[in-house]
Amino acid sequence: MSKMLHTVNKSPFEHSALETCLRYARQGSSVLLIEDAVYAAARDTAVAQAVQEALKRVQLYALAPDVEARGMQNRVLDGVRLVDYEGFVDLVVEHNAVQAWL
Amino acid sequence: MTIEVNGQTFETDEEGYLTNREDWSEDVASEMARQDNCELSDAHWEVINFLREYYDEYQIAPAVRVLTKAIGKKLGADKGNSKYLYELYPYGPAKQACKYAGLPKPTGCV
Amino acid sequence: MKLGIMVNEGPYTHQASDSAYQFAKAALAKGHEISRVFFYHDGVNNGSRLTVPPQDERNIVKRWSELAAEHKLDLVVCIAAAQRRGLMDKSEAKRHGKDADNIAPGFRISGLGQLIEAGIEADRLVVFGD
Amino acid sequence: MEEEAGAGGKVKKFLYVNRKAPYGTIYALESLEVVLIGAAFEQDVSLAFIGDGVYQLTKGQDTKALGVKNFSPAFRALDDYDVNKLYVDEASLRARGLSAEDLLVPVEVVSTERMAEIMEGQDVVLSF
Repeated sequence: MSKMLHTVNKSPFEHSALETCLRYARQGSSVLLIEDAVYAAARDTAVAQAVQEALKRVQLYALAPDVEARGMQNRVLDGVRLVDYEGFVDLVVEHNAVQAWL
Repeated sequence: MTIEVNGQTFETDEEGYLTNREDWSEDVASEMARQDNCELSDAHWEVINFLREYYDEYQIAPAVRVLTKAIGKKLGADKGNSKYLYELYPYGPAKQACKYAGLPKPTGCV
Repeated sequence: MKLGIMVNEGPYTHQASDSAYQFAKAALAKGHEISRVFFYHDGVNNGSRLTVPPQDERNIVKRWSELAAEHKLDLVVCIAAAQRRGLMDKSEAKRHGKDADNIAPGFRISGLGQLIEAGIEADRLVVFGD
Repeated sequence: MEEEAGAGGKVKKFLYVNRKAPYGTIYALESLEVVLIGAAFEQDVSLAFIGDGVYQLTKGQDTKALGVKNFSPAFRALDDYDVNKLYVDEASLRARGLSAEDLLVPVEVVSTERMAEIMEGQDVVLSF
């Protein structure tokens, strides 16, 4: 079983939540972007490089319903996996604990 | 609701807790106890004074477990048990003693 | 698996409550058990039955009540947070001498201990908030 | 303050993550309320202070002019509640021009790596 599932729900352009989360997320853990945090999954942004850097250590997911609601579905970075709510549930089950970076 | 003490009227909530902590005096505590058919002994006062000091220091009323331990430490091991506190305050040391001490009503969060 | 959910934001202002609801629905659809949903901070407002959204909007409160009825969910509103924000059930209203209560069907008001208990009993606790 | 304690036998590792400053929002206060009530359950409790959460612990808070309650003294009562694992992120302190001497209570100042390790070992993470 893998380790911690981190959830982030804030836009990286307004809050440091994702940056802080990535500082603490250990090798092999997972980060799920939900709500406004899905903007961090887009290509060609000011944070895209940091996100791609993070992908080397942690698996990043973005919640598809939130991505689609925000019209970002054609802009998602390679390597970020999309999940629906059932996929969210699976991630919770597959990890030992969940930490929300509110 | 209100409580009348020495000709002065103070506001309380529906369960008799003082609305304004500043209204507290020893006479207010005694009157609250009298209404509960309880006469405050030195032993009662020890607990009330302890609670008031604790609140002044930490801005919270201690949980019963914490109160018991702290009373034992301060007033002697024979008083640091819940049996002793419940004998003094049969309605529960948290609820009853806090009321007499003029502290906020415990929210009963467990 | 037994899942516990914590909701820290009220309905309509923040997406937290929507996310929590969709998550709960998906978990139930997958056969998991939701052992408790605990509402804290402004999240307690999810339990106000006086909420009246326009007809063309989701009814967040009603949606929780219906999910609770269908799956026997335990929806717990924190008493301390609820008292601060004016959410009451009948007995609380009576205790505080208020002339109305406003808790929605399927919700109950209880202590913070219920959150800790949910953390102990559930296999995972998932927090939704600001 | 509650009348009874509940203990179910199971002991889990609970981490409270505090990342918000006091007074601007209610999260810090209501987080502390959970910690105080939760202490009755005799779980393995740790508190983490990261980012603006470190401001919750600073000395000299005076709320008189705001007309709101200063709840910072309650952190000094945590030891009475057997809550004594307080971890403060070193980088967060430094970024805010603070050090352990500026804090109300004795804490363990930890590196990011150590904090990440502490987080990884938890069963339940409550964030506010």
